[in-house]
Amino acid sequence: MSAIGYVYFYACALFAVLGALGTVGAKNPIRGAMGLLLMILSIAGLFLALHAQFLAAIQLIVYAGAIVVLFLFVIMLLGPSASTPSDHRGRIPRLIGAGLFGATGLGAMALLVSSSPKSTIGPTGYPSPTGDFGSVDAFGRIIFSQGLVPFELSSALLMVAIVGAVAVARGRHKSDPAISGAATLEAENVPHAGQAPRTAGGITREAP
Amino acid sequence: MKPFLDLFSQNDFSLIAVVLLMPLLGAFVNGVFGRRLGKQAVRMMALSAVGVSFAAAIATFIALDSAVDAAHTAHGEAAHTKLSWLAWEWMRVSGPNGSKIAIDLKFSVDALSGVMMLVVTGVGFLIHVYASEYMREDKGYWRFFCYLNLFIFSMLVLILGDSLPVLFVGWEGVGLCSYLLIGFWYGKLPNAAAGKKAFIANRVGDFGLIVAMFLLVVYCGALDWDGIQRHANDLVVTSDRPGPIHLWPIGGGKFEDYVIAGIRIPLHNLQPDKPWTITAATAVGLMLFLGATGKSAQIPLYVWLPDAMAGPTPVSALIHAATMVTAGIYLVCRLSFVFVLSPAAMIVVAFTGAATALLAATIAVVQNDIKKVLAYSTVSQLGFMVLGVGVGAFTAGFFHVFTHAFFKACLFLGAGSVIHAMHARIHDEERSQDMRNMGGLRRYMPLTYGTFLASTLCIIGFPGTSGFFSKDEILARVLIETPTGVKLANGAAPWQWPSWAPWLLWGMGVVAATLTAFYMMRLVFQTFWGDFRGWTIGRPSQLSKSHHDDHGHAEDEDAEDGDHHHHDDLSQPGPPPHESPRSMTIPLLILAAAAIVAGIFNPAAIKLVVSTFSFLPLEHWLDPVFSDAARGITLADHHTAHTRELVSTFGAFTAFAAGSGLAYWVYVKEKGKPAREMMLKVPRLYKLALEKWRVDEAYDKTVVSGVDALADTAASVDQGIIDFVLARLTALVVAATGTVLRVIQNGVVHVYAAVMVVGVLALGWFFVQPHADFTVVEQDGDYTLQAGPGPGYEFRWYPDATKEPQTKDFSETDNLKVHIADGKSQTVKLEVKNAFGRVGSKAFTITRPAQPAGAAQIREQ
Amino acid sequence: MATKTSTPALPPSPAGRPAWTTPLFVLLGLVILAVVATQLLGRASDKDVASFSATNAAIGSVLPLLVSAVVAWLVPQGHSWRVRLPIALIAGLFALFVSTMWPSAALVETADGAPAPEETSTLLSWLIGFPLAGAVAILFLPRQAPRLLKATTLIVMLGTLFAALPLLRVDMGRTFHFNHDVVWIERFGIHWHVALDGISLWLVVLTLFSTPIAAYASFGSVSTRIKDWCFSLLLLEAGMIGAFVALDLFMFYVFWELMLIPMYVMIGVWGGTNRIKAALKFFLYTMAGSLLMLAAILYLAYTYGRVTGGNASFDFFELQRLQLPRHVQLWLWAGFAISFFVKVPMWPVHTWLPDAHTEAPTAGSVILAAVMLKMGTYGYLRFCMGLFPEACGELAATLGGVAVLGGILYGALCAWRQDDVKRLVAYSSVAHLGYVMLGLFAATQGSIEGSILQMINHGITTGALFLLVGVIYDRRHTRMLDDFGGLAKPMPIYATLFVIASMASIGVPGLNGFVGEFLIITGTFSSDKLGHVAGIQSVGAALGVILAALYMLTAVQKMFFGPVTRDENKHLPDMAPRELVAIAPLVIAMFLFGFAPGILTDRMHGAVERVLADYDYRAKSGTGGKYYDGPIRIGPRRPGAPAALTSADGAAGADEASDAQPAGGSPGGAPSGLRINPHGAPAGDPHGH
Amino acid sequence: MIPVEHYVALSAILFTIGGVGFLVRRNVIVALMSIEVMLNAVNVALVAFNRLPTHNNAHTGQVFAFFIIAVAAASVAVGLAIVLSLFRIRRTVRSDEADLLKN
Repeated sequence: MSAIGYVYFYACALFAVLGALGTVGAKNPIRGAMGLLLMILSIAGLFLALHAQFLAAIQLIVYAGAIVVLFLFVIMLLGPSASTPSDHRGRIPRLIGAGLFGATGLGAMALLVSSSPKSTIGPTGYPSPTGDFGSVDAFGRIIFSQGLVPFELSSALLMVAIVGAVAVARGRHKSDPAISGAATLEAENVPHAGQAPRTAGGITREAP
Repeated sequence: MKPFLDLFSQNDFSLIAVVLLMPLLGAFVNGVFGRRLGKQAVRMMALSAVGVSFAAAIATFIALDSAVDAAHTAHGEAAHTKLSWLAWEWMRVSGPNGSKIAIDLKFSVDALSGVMMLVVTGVGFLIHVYASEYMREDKGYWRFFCYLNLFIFSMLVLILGDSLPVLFVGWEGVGLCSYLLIGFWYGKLPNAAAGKKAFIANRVGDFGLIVAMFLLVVYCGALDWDGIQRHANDLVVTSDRPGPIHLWPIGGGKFEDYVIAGIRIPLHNLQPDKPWTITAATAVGLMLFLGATGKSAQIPLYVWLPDAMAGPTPVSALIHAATMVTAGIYLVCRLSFVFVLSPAAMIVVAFTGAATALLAATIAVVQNDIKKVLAYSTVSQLGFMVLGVGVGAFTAGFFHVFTHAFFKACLFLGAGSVIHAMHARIHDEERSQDMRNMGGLRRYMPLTYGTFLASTLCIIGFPGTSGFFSKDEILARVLIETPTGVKLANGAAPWQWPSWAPWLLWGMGVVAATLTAFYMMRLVFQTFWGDFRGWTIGRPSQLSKSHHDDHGHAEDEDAEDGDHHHHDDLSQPGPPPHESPRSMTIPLLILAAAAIVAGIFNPAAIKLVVSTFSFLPLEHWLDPVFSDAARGITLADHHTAHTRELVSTFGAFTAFAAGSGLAYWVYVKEKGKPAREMMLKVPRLYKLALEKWRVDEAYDKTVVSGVDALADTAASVDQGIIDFVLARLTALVVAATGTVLRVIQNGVVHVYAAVMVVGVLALGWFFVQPHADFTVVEQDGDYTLQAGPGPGYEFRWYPDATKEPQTKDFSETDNLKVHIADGKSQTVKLEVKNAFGRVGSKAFTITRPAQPAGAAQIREQ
Repeated sequence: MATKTSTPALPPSPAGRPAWTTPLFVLLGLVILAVVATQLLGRASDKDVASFSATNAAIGSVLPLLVSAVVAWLVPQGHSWRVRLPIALIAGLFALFVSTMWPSAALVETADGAPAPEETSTLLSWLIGFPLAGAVAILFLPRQAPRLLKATTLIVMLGTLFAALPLLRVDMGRTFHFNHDVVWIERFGIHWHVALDGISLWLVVLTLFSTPIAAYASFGSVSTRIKDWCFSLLLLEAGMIGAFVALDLFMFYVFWELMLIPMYVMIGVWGGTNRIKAALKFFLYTMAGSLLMLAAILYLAYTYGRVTGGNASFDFFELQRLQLPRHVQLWLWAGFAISFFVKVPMWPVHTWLPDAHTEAPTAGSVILAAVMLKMGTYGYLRFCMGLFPEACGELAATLGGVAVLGGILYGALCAWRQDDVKRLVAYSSVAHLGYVMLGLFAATQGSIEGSILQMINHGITTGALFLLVGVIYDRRHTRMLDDFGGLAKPMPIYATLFVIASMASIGVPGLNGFVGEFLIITGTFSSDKLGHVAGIQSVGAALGVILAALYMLTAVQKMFFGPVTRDENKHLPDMAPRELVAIAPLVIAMFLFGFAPGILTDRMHGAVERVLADYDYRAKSGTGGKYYDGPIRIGPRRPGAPAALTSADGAAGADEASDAQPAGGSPGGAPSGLRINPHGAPAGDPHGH
Repeated sequence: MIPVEHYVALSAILFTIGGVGFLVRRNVIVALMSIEVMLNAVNVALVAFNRLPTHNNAHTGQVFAFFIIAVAAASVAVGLAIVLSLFRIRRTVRSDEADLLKN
């Protein structure tokens, strides 16, 4: 049991890391999306091991079923433009930031492992959870009792996100969205042009 | 009369209010409604206001007289008596040591102010009568009488005020009226400028008055006359606080070397071995006198008075000759008990007076403008008065104020009458007042001539006239009286006059008197004797009527500027100059008569002839007022005094005789030839005198341009440095910083993310590190140390840092109580471990001072 | 600008109007009768006090009506009822004001006998609320109805003024009155705490008095965006009143900033040609200062919470109890003082003032000069001297030098060099407020009273001057001295009023400017807070009176006297009815407070005594300043502080439960027995250990 | 049983990979995916901690993770909409070209 558990964990972990690396490293975004899918599946597996069956299901449905598909959909929509050639602009600060970030992450991990109380790590493991821990029943009880307000709020959030996404993606004008959208933004960059009628009111006072 | 006066008690004598408020009412009515009232009503209002005021003043004076008599019988000797009326408390100022001094709007009449009150209302009334005719054609008639009434009101406030601040109200009020009246024809810029000059010169004097007031507040703790008199001796206190006044180092401070950035600035060199001090009495005296020089036109502030003649002539007579300008002398007399405390201040007063008398006389000798001559003669006579009060002869000085009011008013009004006549043909102001265009007027204007001559005789000291008695009295007193002050509190005597000072003063006075006789007679001879030089006199029938009629002062308000410069064609014959109407001549007659006979109030010179003579009403009347001042004046012994009086009287008489004789010789016998020869001989000296010794120009070059330069500097510093540094430079710095920072804002999201990482890193480091801190609360030696909270913190306390911790392990206990005995100190240490297992520590040394109530001192190690 | 009313020359018929002479002599007779009557009455009063006070009361009630009637009759014919009625009303109000406020023993006696007038504790909150509500109401009115907007604004302002009348009926004494204390934000110890003492009383009255005048005058010249203008005015009034009565530092800060915004808008929208720059300068200067103050306030409140172990508190009286060591106190003092100095403005942070004044519309200048500058001096008096007396004492001598040299003398010299009348008046403000600050630094009874008086008087005088400059600006659209000259000819009434205002500004005794300056100068000389430089500083301040005459008279001469040099100026219309009505109360006040400053000072004696007792208690050792030395701790309450809601005495006992408890006391029940016996609470040292 | 530290270590590694990816890649789509990786890493840690016996079978961590998934879905929806919008304006999905704020 224990050995299988370890093997299962490490396999999932390995796939998750590989998937993550693929997501981040792939030149082609399609491959990146595939990497993401791999990682998500692996994590869903880990959730199962952690007695989070409902969450694993949600992970599959929402992430694999919706988000990755949405990514793919957009990548397809953009076609060849979706993959960008690399250039050197801003590369150095980016690399420095990335290096710092990586160092921090790894450092934090090292610190955590070194300072965590040794007593909690042991071969004995945790007792199995009682009852229907992690099941839809248990989860639903919590969501609809204690977590009702955040849950309803999250639905509102999703609603807003949908509306926002539609509004943003639709562009400003129905006719020729691409050009007019750009034109509007350019126009806004011209100082004061938009305010002309308002300041005129203030100036009129000077007229004798 | 008696039952009427019985209505008023001595301490609530509200008849004074009538005296005061009538002119104010007149001013108000004329000022607000005058434009619509018409000249008749304005005239009636103005005259009745001053007239009623005069009548009330007489009633007040009678009441005062009876009160003085009553006091005399009560005390057996003449006592200082006054009638007072309190309006309300005006304000309360801070005195020394946190005391409060109430300043009341209180008015009082005593012997001194009673006489002044009569003079002001009486002469004022006559001049109102005169002016009502003189100004008949002026469009600003109502405005003129509004100002004139307001002036009478202010002057009465000045005289009747029972304290220095109330006097100051009147003081400024007359200054304001003077400003308005000098600039009465404001359409002309020189008039407005002269008004401004007068106001500002007076303002310089006011500065002195304000300084004197706050000195008196602190040293005497009072500002009303009685209070100052009571505490006058505090002004010469030298020992305790507030002590004498430190001129250097300022206020008695101490200079110590100042070290800045290692550079030592040796300020101690500025520290004198012995601080330079003057007594408060000297300071107060000098400051009060600065005020007096402003109002009474003494050196150095006399320059405004000649310019002030730009105003209408009645104004010159009333304000700039008879009343307002004597305010300074009145002030010195009023506070005589302060002045006598300081011989040093007195010598400044005396020499200023003598120098002014002499300087103004030298200028008057060469002037050609009739009003200018009179103006400088006023300055010179004021100098005599100041000289009189400066040597401690307050009665004599004041007597000259009294007589001068009559004859100088009469002279100015006479001059006005002459100008009025000249205006028939010559409309140019400057030329109509030029004596060279006059001559022989005694034939055409006999009344004017007679009164003018009478007053001239007074001013030059013709024996028997009022001017003779008053001026002679001053000169004699210069030799007899010397201010010696009172002993200082530490027993030392104050600084004393040098022995030559009286003789020098006397000499200056006599020379000035000689010059006075000369220039006044020159004025009379040139104006009234000889032949008329203004224009050819022809038959009246040859003349168009219009020429004659519009001699009204063309300065009427609505006339366009320059409109009134008729091109006077003087080659054409014109009618002879005419005598002025009755309402102008009657005041002249009254004033001239008064001028002649006013001498009987104090004919001290008769004593020389009749040694038993003792009819000196004014001296006796004023005696109680000046009795307190007498202690600071030393009189020569009887014999010496008699001799010196004789010498002085002889000198004065010689001065009169020599001056007028010379004038007769030069201007009548030789028809002015010697004068012209002199003019050619010393042209530069003549020119210098004609240009008034160029004092105005010297002031312009020094004081005025100095302040000017200062103001220019201030204005450019304000714009160029302060505004630049604070506004523009900071804006520049902000803009520059913005330019630099904008480089970072390149709009690339990744760069922002990278920067965010750095921030997160710093925050992360902060949270990973433990932060040990605690606050200390003390209660009678029990110190409670409360540790500050943090994520996952555990604590370990060391009540004494050098010893073992309180508990071996870290625990949740976040506070510690320790007790420290008096005068002991202890170091407390705290160790903190956080969730990451890192440990930080902090130590404090708590010291409890020995005294029981003292607070604990905490020093961070 | 139709001025058919005043100047047109009624050619005075040579014979005059005999009908008029009768009233004149009736007047003459009346005065004599009055004098005799008071004499007889005065006699009677010695015997029978009761009858005298009854007479007094009768006179008090009839007098205003009488005065109104007489003044209405006196206003020269040719003015329409639009001038007569308001001026008569104003005169009646003043008469009422004087008869109630006159510092008379008889009146005090009746006040003592009768039950003390009821104090509505919420009155001050209402006074803030009225204009605020008015401002909100303005938002709902149609933009197209300017008359309605103007009328609403004026009605709200005058309503607030009348609502404030009960403030005057209370004998102020040493304590605070109309105390209203409600918990606002409990978590941070922020209260809505307003109260009034003899110092803030007059500043509130000044605000209430000058804002309607400014508003009324502005309605003649502001023609664009009336709605926004009215809104700004009302908001500004609310902010100013709030800042003067707030005793919670948070609240004070809120109002302090609140009044900044409308003024910024007023300058920026309705100002002159460089308005944007001036508005920005004004805003940045003030903001920079007030942020420092905010930091200091937050530190104080936080420290209070830390020291007491309870909640933070922003209450002035609570924070006053903090005893701070030198290094802390100096920093906090600097935070407050810089903010106030910018507002005053003191040298060298004064340069925003000329720009702001020059560019601001007339009403903006009036309010800025009359009230907003006083915010700085008031703040220094209340908060700096109240919270950090030792620091104030230590720096008083130095700052006094700055006030004299940088304010009084430098300001006057700069004023002399200005070509723009508004700039000139602005610099004269710098000089006048130099006097105020000097009086505060000197910190004697007389000098502080003089300072408060000078604040009021400067508000009246400079307000009037700005109004008058606005009058000529509306006609000529220039303010340059060189563009005028000889204006006395076409505009005699205007010239007269301007000269009166100038004389008041110069400090001619008899007008209001003198009294304050005199009190300040004498107080400065007798002060022991300024060390050995007190003498030279008071001499310097006295020198200022010369310079004041110099710059004001130069301006007057250039504007009004001499020939009319420009054709545009030849036929300028004289004062319009609106302008006359706006300026009349100010001119009346100039004379009134010149001769009877007791009306004002009578109510402030007690409050100034209290402030001085608090101040002297800690700073009495003179220039060195005897600082408390040790960790920050809390002292006992000062006497005269109204019982605040904060139960700080309990909190000082470090009870941990104060988090759970609503900081002591109940928010609803504002203590009713707040009125502390005005004669109690002696000035003694309460710490006497 | 696997110690929770292992999960945390995995979470940290995934999080770091995601973070580095976000910083290095300029393709906005990939950056979004990196964010998803980071969110998933957090989820792993939360769910793992939820298994600790100290939590007494409470579902706090799991519920938290559930909400994170919801939020992630929302952010992806909006983010991809922005990507489309950006593409319309600039014809690119490169984040360093999206510097409209700069001007």
